[in-house]
Amino acid sequence: MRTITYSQAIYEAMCEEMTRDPSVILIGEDVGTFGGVWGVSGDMLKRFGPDRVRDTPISEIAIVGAGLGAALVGLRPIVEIMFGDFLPVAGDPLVNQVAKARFMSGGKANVPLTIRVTTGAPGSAAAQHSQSPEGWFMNVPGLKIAVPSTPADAKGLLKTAIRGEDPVLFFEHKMLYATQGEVPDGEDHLVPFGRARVCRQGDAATIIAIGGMAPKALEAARALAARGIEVEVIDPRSLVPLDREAILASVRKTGRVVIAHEAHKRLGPGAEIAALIAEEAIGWLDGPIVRVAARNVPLPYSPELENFVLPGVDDIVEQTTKLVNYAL
Amino acid sequence: MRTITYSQAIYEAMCEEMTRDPSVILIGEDVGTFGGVWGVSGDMLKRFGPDRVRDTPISEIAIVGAGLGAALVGLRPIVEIMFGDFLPVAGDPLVNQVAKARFMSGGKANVPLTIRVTTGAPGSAAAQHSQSPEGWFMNVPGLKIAVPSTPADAKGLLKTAIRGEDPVLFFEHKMLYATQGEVPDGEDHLVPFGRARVCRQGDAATIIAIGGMAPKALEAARALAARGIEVEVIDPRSLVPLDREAILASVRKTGRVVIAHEAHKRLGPGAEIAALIAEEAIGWLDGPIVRVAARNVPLPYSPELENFVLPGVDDIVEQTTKLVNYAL
Amino acid sequence: MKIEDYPKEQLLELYRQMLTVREFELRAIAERRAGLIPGFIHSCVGQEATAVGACAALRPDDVITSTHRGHGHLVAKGGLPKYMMAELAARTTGYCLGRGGSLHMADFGLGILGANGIVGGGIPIAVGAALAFQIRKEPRVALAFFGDGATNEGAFHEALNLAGLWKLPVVFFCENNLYGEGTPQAMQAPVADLALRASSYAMPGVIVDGNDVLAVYAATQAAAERARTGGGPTLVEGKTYRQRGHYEGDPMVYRTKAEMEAWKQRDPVVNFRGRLLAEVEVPETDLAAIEQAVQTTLDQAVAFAAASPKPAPEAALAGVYGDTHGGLVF
Amino acid sequence: MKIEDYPKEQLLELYRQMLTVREFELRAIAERRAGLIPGFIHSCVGQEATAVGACAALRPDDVITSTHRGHGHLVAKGGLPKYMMAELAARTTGYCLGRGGSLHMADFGLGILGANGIVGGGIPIAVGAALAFQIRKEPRVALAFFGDGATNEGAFHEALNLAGLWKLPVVFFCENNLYGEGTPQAMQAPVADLALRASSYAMPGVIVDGNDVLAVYAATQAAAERARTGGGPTLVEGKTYRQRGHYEGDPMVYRTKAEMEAWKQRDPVVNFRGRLLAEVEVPETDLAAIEQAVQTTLDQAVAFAAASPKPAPEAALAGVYGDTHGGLVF
Ligand SMILES: Cc1ncc(C[n+]2csc(CCOP(=O)(O)OP(=O)(O)O)c2C)c(N)n1
Ligand SMILES: Cc1ncc(C[n+]2csc(CCOP(=O)(O)OP(=O)(O)O)c2C)c(N)n1
Ligand SMILES: [Mg+2]
Ligand SMILES: [Mg+2]
Repeated sequence: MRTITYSQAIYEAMCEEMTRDPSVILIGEDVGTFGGVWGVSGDMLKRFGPDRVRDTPISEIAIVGAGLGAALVGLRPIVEIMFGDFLPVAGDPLVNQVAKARFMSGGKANVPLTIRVTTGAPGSAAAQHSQSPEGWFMNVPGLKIAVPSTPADAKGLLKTAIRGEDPVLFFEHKMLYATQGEVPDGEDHLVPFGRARVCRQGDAATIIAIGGMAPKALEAARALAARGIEVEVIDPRSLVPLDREAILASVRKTGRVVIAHEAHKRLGPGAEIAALIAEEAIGWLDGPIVRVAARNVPLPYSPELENFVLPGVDDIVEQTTKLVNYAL
Repeated sequence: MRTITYSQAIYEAMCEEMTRDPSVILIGEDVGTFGGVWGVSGDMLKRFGPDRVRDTPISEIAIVGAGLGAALVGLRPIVEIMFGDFLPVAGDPLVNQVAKARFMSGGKANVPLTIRVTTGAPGSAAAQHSQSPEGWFMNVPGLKIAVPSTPADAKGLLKTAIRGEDPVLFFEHKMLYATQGEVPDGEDHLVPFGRARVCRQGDAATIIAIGGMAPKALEAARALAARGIEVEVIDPRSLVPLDREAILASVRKTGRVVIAHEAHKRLGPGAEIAALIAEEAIGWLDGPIVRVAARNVPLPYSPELENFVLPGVDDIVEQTTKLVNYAL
Repeated sequence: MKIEDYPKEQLLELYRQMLTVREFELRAIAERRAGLIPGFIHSCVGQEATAVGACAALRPDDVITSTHRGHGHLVAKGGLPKYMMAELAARTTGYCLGRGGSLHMADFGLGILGANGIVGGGIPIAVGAALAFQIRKEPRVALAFFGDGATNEGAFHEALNLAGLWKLPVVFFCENNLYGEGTPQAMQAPVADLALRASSYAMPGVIVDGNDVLAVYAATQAAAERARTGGGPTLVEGKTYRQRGHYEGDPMVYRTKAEMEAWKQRDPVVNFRGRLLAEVEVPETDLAAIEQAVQTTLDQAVAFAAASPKPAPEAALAGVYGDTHGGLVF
Repeated sequence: MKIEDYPKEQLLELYRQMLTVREFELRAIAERRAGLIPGFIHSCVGQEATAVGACAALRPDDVITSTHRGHGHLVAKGGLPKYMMAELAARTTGYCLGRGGSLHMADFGLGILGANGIVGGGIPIAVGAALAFQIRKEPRVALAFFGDGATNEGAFHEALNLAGLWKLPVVFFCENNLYGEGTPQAMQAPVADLALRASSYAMPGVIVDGNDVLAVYAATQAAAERARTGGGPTLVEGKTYRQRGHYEGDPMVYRTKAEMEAWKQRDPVVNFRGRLLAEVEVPETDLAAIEQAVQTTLDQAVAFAAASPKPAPEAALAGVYGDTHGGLVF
């Protein structure tokens, strides 16, 4: 085990897989000379050369579409889209091409394509650079969606994505890049999709926290513990597939659920989790299913406004406390 | 009151508003000479001339983006996107421009832009021409979303959209175009957004049915009534804003909920409705919140496969019957 | 190269393919009316020469991306009518097991990366395949078919720019049939020669008579050769005409009988047949034999489709993902 | 037109505006470091002549769309530094009430339809405004600013095609500063002169020295005139250079000191000042007075921003929609 950053974990996953398999390439805006706008690809251009690490023009449709074409003839491209906010620029290739290529062809197309994309509000970046689009493509069958919250998960899930045969939207939270964590040694540290991580055990309530909200949920859990409330914290790690069993098992144990994500509340990914629980475990619930999420307004520039719109540790603590004291 | 088709209702709404207000225009692919691929705009080119009814190139980004620009300087454009499946082609203008222009400018931009778009599976049109994207933009604050299911609602909601100051995604279900219904007379038949319609009263369960599923839910209700089960059927008419009060009131009355939509189940619009109920009315529920929706696979071409994937009257009947017999 | 300089077998093969395309379309239309085929058909009747001429310039391991009007491209790249017809009939023996239909037929073994229901959708995909060929240093070429209308989509622009920039081995083949649905090309773009758009991407733009299969072949051949030898992409524009409606059932209010008649005179299949008889003196019997064989192929294709099983409903759930991570429900 | 043929007041006004842009940027950068400004800044230092020259050719009721590098465009179109600075400082007195910040400043009264955080995002918007002007038969023009990098986006292509097709009154102004973030223009497109892309849309393409405010003015003036009189759109490319990082803090590993030095010699503000002194013999005192006035304006702008209130948190909930349908919660 070594302690490295989330950013380093992603870098290592890419480098190790590129070393292991010559069919892995990286393309995207400023991934080469610049080393990635978020610094993640660093010296990869030097290490792997301009054939396999390519700076592209500002052409998101072409980047994603070309990623698909390359995948269809046997490469395993990693495509970087700088901000999740720009995914809609490549809306058609994502929704109508990448997601559906396998199914439409009768299962014959192989689409080993990993789309790395940043998510979350980095602070006063305003409405077009702060969104959390994790849920935008959950209604589009054919895509897998990963939302790592730790360096170990980032590395292991990314390797699973790159080695897998399906298109993956891989969401990297901007505010997690600098966070540290232990990562297992070895080139085969793989984290499977659809297997949630129970970050903390407890029985007063279940907090299901996505991406950047996972560390905040843990912080909230510690604050709650100080008040004698022991909550379970679950990080789903992937939204598609979703670990239904782990979520339902915890709900059956605690009877109370808080779902936390940075995406807007209305039809954010938490809506699906809430609906799943309301469909599969209604009899186990001892209170409402609570969602702690961004308010339903675009992300504002002003720090005061932004802070008001985004969910925080306090919101989780407050909502969970209320829920634990709720009587049906 | 006259009995007209859904298609005619939309045509009339457009014509009346264009006659009433010279700032209303219609642009889109084949809306002019062809009269609309779905035949909705018919002779509007002849009636209003090529300045105000414009055939466009196949350029969805430009069409939606130009609609926004025209709206910002005072027109009230109606933009037609032929298939909802093509909305992602115009993903950026929709998500990052149209939806956010008002907020980002401090509330100063006026965006009276109506985007008419078809939805639903017309039968063996396969994965790129059969989708129901009503939910895809619910997580994007700033857009309003209308899902009319009757001629009266189609006409009245469209007029509200055109006269309003905000961008509206107006979903017209392809299989409803030929359906008939009574429409109130007069040019000021307006149906407000955010006001659900109780299509049928009952107390055994509440069926919340969106767009094309509303008539199917009524059919199911009749079948259920024949078995002695009287259900309430609610058509939300708009998803953003959503009539929370009407939905919650019905749930409090019946204690049992089925949500029906043609969109895929996973994070379809029903997930938000389920989550809302689970958050606001959990104590009133006498059973799970059931969603009847398309399965989580792309829409297949084969009629047998498609039929299996899409939700039908039978599914509503079956799920509702099960729910009514459910004991917590 | 003049017609008489081509090997006779090659000429006959071009004729056979064009005829197969033509007859496939007509048969599919008839079978749709008869109820065998459930979905829409966008026929390429009148555009056989672009499909066949372009694909004749490709090698078996080259790849194409196609369009909503793609049956001709498929046949020309080696697609078998029986699997195509079975797909149109939504059978398990079809190219996509009945899941795709007309708009999504693909055969990766034949280098057919897929028809496409999205106008312009296939262009970036071809560019990506070409990128893979370049990176792996394979002497392979990708060819993207698309219509005149598609050149007004953002995808066209971005894809051509990327290919021009990276000198990728792609041929961009624009079938300019003068209409996008009911809208004339002149109402879609302020330039009539779409080949000139190549200059924005520092690649050559070539115009050919899209109803002359040999002209199409020669132009595509040169472009493919250039691509294969590192010279980068080319935009080829074949001027042609769609003889039938945008889709079967299209009332065609947007064009005149006279225009349609004039283009019928330029029918690529009929005229090529005429040239074979007149200019290279192919015996009528050789052509008749081909015509007979094509009919047989199509009879068999229809019979194969009709006799093939319809998919079991639950089959819809398969084939969405390659990895299910231990059988998870998605 | 030679410099001596311009009215002296006009020349001084151009200088005043360019200097205001320059000093606004430097002050904003300083205030960001000092903590007044929370967000990122993409400064347009070095690109003052394109912003000022282009907007000088517009009338007050003409409109512009701008970019992530838009402060200069705003000032040039009449935006007031104090409201801009207040917006950067996220105050209620800012152009967007603190909700938009640098990337989203707009003033519809001044015809500023908005900066934009999406590369290429503003181009179709300008086209739409021009469409409205055409339909209403108003003699107004829309001008879209965008960078070299933006010309590789699909939005650029679709928007120019629509404008060329419909002969809309738009000027497309490309500020080619040789880079898109850290990627040189030559690694983004296979053509160095982006003006040549105009031919794809049947519109003229014009190249000007983007560091010469008078050249920019003249070219834009001609294009705007043409647009206003029904002649349709023009693509103007101003060759210029971004003197600072893509954003403040950019390590700039992608370019050499020598290149930056060379372009510093072509500084649009410094050189124009020199020409005013040398070629039209403006007295140094006139310039000093302007320089003093600009400093005062900016001192006042900063003071105004700093003294303005921060928004109340709940203000975030307002201004998403125009109609709330009876106060509904969305
Ligand atoms: C993105 C998108 N927009 C619109 C359509 C609807 N549509 C299908 S075919 C077509 C016309 C295409 O014209 P062209 O590219 O010239 O091809 P042709 O049909 O003439 O072969 C249109 C508008 C679509 N399928 N995809
Ligand atoms: C659609 C989209 N892709 C990528 C970005 C990230 N980005 C912001 S500015 C920029 C470079 C733009 O280059 P150019 O158009 O030349 O303008 P310049 O910055 O040089 O003024 C990039 C890639 C973005 N904001 N939007
Ligand atoms: Mg065409
Ligand atoms: Mg630039």
